[in-house]
Formats: sequence, C-alpha cells, structure tokens
Amino acid sequence: MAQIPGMIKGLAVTFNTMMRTFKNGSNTVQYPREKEAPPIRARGVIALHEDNCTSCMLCSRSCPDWCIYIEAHKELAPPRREGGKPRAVNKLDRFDIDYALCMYCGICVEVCPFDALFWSPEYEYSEPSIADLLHDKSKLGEWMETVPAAPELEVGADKKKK
Amino acid sequence: MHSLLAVVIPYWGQSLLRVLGGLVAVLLPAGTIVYVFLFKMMSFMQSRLGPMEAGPYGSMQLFAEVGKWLQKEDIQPDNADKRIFRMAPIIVLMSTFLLVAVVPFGPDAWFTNFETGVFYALAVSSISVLGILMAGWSSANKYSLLGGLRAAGQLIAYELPMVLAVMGVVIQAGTMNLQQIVLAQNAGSIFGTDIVGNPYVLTQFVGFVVFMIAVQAELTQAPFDMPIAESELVSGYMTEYSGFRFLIFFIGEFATAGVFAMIASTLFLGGWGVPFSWFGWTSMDSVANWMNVAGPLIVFTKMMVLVFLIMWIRFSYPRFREDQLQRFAWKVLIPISLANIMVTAVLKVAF
Amino acid sequence: MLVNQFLFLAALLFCIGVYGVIARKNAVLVLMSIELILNAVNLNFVAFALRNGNADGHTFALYIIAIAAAEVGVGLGLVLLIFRNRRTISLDDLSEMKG
Amino acid sequence: MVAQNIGFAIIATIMVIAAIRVVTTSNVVHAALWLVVVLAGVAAQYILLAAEFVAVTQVLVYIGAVMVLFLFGTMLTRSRIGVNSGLNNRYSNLGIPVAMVLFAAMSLALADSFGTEKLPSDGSLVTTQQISDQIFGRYLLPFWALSFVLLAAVIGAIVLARKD
Repeated sequence: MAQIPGMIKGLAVTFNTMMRTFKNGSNTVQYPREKEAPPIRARGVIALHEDNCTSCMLCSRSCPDWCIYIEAHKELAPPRREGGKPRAVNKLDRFDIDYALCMYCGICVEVCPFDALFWSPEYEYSEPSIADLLHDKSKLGEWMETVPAAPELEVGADKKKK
Repeated sequence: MHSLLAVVIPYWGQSLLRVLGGLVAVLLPAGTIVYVFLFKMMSFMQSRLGPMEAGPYGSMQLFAEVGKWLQKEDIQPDNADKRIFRMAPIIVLMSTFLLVAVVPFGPDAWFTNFETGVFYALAVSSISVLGILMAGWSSANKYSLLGGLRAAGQLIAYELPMVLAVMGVVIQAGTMNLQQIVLAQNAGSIFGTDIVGNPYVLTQFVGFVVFMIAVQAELTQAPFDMPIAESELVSGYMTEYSGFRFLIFFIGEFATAGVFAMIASTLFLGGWGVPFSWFGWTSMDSVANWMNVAGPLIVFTKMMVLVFLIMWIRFSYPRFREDQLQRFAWKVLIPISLANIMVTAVLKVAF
Repeated sequence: MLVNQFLFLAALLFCIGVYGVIARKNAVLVLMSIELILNAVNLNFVAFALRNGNADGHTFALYIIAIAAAEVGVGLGLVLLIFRNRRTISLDDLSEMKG
Repeated sequence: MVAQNIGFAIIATIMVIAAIRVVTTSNVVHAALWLVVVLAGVAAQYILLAAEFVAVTQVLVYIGAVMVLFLFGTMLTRSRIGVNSGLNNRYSNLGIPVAMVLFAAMSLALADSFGTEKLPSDGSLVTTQQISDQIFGRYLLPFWALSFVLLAAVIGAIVLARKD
C-alpha cells in the first residue's frame, strides 16, 4: 500500500512527457531532414595537412587501433643556404586512416608535433562498402577545408608556451 | 433477432458476415493498437516521434513492417520439433479468434450469444498458454524453455484472480451471458438514479482493478513481462521464431490485448450500450436498430480507453521479479478478489 | 443420435486408457491414461443426463472434473518429488521398498 | 439429426486416433498434446450432448489447467525432443488382450441393454441455473466433500513440492 503514491507519480511522469512532446515537440530530430549543429571541437573526421607531415610515425605508433598506415621515402631537397649540403627530407607516399577501425580517441591529433592532423566536425561519410572507409592521403587532405578555425581560448586559460 | 438495420439477412449471409466481422474485430484493433500506442504513444512518452517516414506521419509503417516480416526467411532450428514448432503460433492466434466470438457489438451484432459467455471467454483465453508452452519446448533452446515455463506459471497464477474478479460481475448481474450483462448495466440504476445506468466499474471497482491487473499479466505486458525478459532470456519463448511465424505471435499479442479490453469494457463499462435512460429504452427489444452500427464504434472507443491504460502502465513501470510476480498474484490479488466476491454476494442478498 | 454411439465411444476411450495404464512405464504417461479413463466416464455421465432429461449427470461430470484436477496436481507433485530424489520417473524402478 | 451424426463421426474418429496416439507415441510431450486433442474432442461431444456448461468447464479446467500442469511436469522432468525409448514396460503386450476383452464385454453389455435407443432430440436444454441448483441443493454433501478433497490436494501438493 505504501508504494501507491510513488506508482501514481511514475504514471504522471510518462503522461507529462507525452503531453510535453505533443505541445513542444520531441527532444530528437528527424535526422536527414533536420541536422543538429555539432558542438565545437566535435570529433567528426580527422583531416591531414600534408605539407606539415614529416612522416615521423608518432601518430601511427600511438594509435591504439593501428588504423593509420604511413609509408614514406627520403628525398634530397635543395639546401637552405647557398652552397650548403642538400637536406634529406621525408616525402610522404601513403597516409591512410581506416575509419572502420578508428575509435575517434584523438590521440594521433594530440601527439602530432607538427600540427599536421586536425579534427573536423564533418560526420556524413558513411559508405556502402567497408573498404571505402579507408581514407587515403588526398581524401584526408580534402577534409582540411572543413576544419574550423581554432576557437578562442577560454578566459584565464594559459597561452601555449613557446 | 436477425434484422440488422431492419434488413433481413439469410442464414448463410449472417454466417459470412460473422466470419468477416471476426477477422475485422481481431485485426483492426490489433493494427490500431500497434500504430497508436506502440509506435506513437510509446515514442511520445519517451520524448521522441516514432516512425515518421512510411506514409503521412508514419501511418503506413505497420504495412511496411508486415511486408518486412513476410519476406524474411522462415528459420526453424535443426533440433526443433518441427511440427509442434509450426503449430504453436497458430494456437496462440486461435485463442484470440475464439475469444472474440463472444463479445457483443450491438443488440443484434454478435457472433454467438452464448449462455455461459463470460465463462467461455475465460476458458478459451487459457488455450494460449498451451501454444506458448509448445513454442517454448519445441524450439530446442534453453532460453525458450525457461520463457515458456515462466509464461505458463504466470498465466496460470493470474488466471485465478481474473476468474474471481469476473465472479463479482456475474453475481451482480445474475447472468453469465455477456449480452445480458450489457443490458443489466445500461438499463440499471444506482440508488434510483439512472443517468449513467449502472456501469459496474463504479460498483465493482475492486473487481475492475483486479481484472485489469490480471489482464496485464495475461498479456505479459511490461510490469509482468518476465517470460520474455530480453536481458536474461533473449526473448523467451519467441526467441527462435522469425518471419511470419513471429508476426503471428506479434499479432496475437496485440489482438489479444484488444479483445481482452473489449471483454473488460463489456463487463465493466457497459459494452456496446449507452445508458438506456437517455433514449427512453427499457429492454433489449426497444433498442433502436442504429445501435447495431453505433455499438461497434462505442465498443471500439471503450476498448481504446482501456488499452491506453494497459499500455500506459506498460510504458511506465519496470519489470517484476519472478518471485514478486507470483507473490503478488497469490498473496494480494486472490485474497482481494475473494473478499470482493464475498462482499458482493452479501450485498446482493441484502438488497 | 443413438445413446449407444456415445457409450461405445466412451467404452473405446476407457479401454485405450486401460491399455495405457497397463503398458506404460513412465509415471506421467500413466497419469495421462487415467485422464482418458476419467473422460470416458464423464462422457457417459453427460450422455445419460441427456437421455434421462435431468442435470444429475452434468453435476457429477463437474465433480469428476474437479477431482481429476486435484488428482493431477497431487500426482504430478509426487512425480516431481520422485524425479528429484531418484532422477527417474520409470515406475518399474520404484518397485523396491527401500527409501 | 444427420448433421449431428456426421459431426459426431468426425470428432469421434479424431478422438480415437488421438487417444491411440496418446498410449503409443514415444515422446511424452507428444502424448500430452495428443491428449489435448482428445480432451477438446470430449468438449465438442459435450456440446453435441447439449451440455454447454460442462463443455466450457472441460476447456477451462482440462485444457487450461490440467494439460498445462502435465506439460509443466514433463518439461521439468527433462523430456527430450525426439524419440524416447523405454516408455513401455515389460508387460506392454499384455495390455492389448486385456483392453480387447474389456471392450468386447462392454460392447456386448451396451448392445444388449440400449440397442438402438435414440436420444431425445427435443430434450430441454440444461441451464447453468439447474446445475447450480443441483450442486447447492440436492448434491451439497458431495460438493462439501469435494471442497475438502481439493483443500487436501492443495496442501498435499505444497508439502510435496517443498524442498525441505
């Protein structure tokens, strides 16, 4: 008998939710018709800024899923100063991220020392075939266009120390 | 008693009408219940919209679902007892069709006018237990077997309070014929005021509550859905069923909800009738013929109200544990309904 | 309808039930055969009630149905107890008097 | 009259076949389900005999409760799917002559005493009220005895089923 007020309260909760949904609409959105704006710093897809990459392999090694594949070869670039020796630089042959494996932890973005990887909020890149989820260098480069400018730092946050 | 809208219909025509009417009376409520309550009301109670794509406002979703189920592969487990496996869902659905046969929809619009209508309804509703046990055993799956045994235990336990709750109505009406019970409610009066007739939900409120709880348990709806508890038994006795065999179970579940609600509305809310004093009718013969058309609509409305109650409770409460479930039936509902019978009988004799 | 057609049917059911009681070893199957016998008796009661034009047969058919329900309840309780203690419900294995 | 006889013949044939399957089938659950067919047939025969109330009680008690109990019992005692040998005992062949002789004796007696006597075709329908008047009037004492039997059965079943 003691439970009855609680039971009635429980019924009231569902009934009130129903009336609220009637009046104000639901908390969900009808996805392909309406889209929710992703929050800032949303982790949608990882973009690659190829010119910054030095093939240091840090991202690939820190990836928990081993979903980043990097291949590179050394090339001789013209020397910086007149009469100097030509420099050896790493030229990127392949930079693939397999989004069928990726778990969006973002460690690769954090660990990149040269700001070559960025988060983009784009999320609509599902494919009918799982093989197409392997994004190669050029596709990852295209995502760069969707990367938003870095948001303002919050008040009182430390500036990055040089 | 063979004039529908004052048109005389030959016997074969009446029989055909009854069979078609039976199909409509089972399938139409089932479809409506699934769309209005399972798809829409449940979603709204969870602050979402439910199916929206098929047809305007998702109204064709039901047909899409049926189409999906019909084209699925009909899988039967290797070790299953195939014949029994195939028979089980049909027995469950058959119980529903037998059940609707006694529900009266109007002064002349009934399928059978059984003298022991209430008793018959309670009897055939228990046939579905057999189908459930058969499904559980023949699937050759321990989850199915456990689910089937739980369902049987639950359905037998809640059959008793259901019968006992109905006894109060039978005592008060003095008949087991559902048509006569409708008449007794609509032509009756409470202490001389006959403005709303005498719907037994007022005088038999305890019986009504017990009956609705027992119906909830017989339908294995949410607070009592231990037999198909998906977190421990996958889906109970339905685990191995797919395609149209699952569809039959699904239709059976919601059609039975509708038919039980119709029986409850006949027993406690006055059935197809409106209070006879509104139109100055006194007996069954003086009821106007248009009630044969209005009656089914009235029954349908009352059914929707009761199914709303059932579904509301289903969507609100968490599941009972097995021992709580049995204890509730044997230690709470049965004593209450026995006391209700006693009080009703004493008052019936006293007045 | 003849009186005898129902009585013959009942007799046939009764004899099939008797055969089941004699031939079966499984306790549950013996209980089922007893149900067959009880139903044959009930059929007789109801047939005679119609022949004699009163309700006595109906009353006693109802009593027998109630008795049968009680019998099955206790019988199956026994069978389950035996199964729990001996892991078998074969009646041939229960002939010794040791506990 | 003819329609009733055809109905009787069909139902009776199904019942006899099902009853024979009950005592010969080699799977306990199949036996129980065949028994359901027999019991449903008996209910149908009650309706032919104008015993509506008894028929409904038959469905409620036998099919709804007793058979479910049977299935419950067989499933709890590990009845397997498929053929289960060893359901018959050593004397199973003895049953056939016994049943034959019994049936022969009964048919002789029945044919001798009732011959071709007809059931009254216009027999007044027994109403539920008549039955209740019988139960609570003339046959009240057996009813009391029955309620004590049921009480004893309930208590006995609980005692048997308890673990300790």
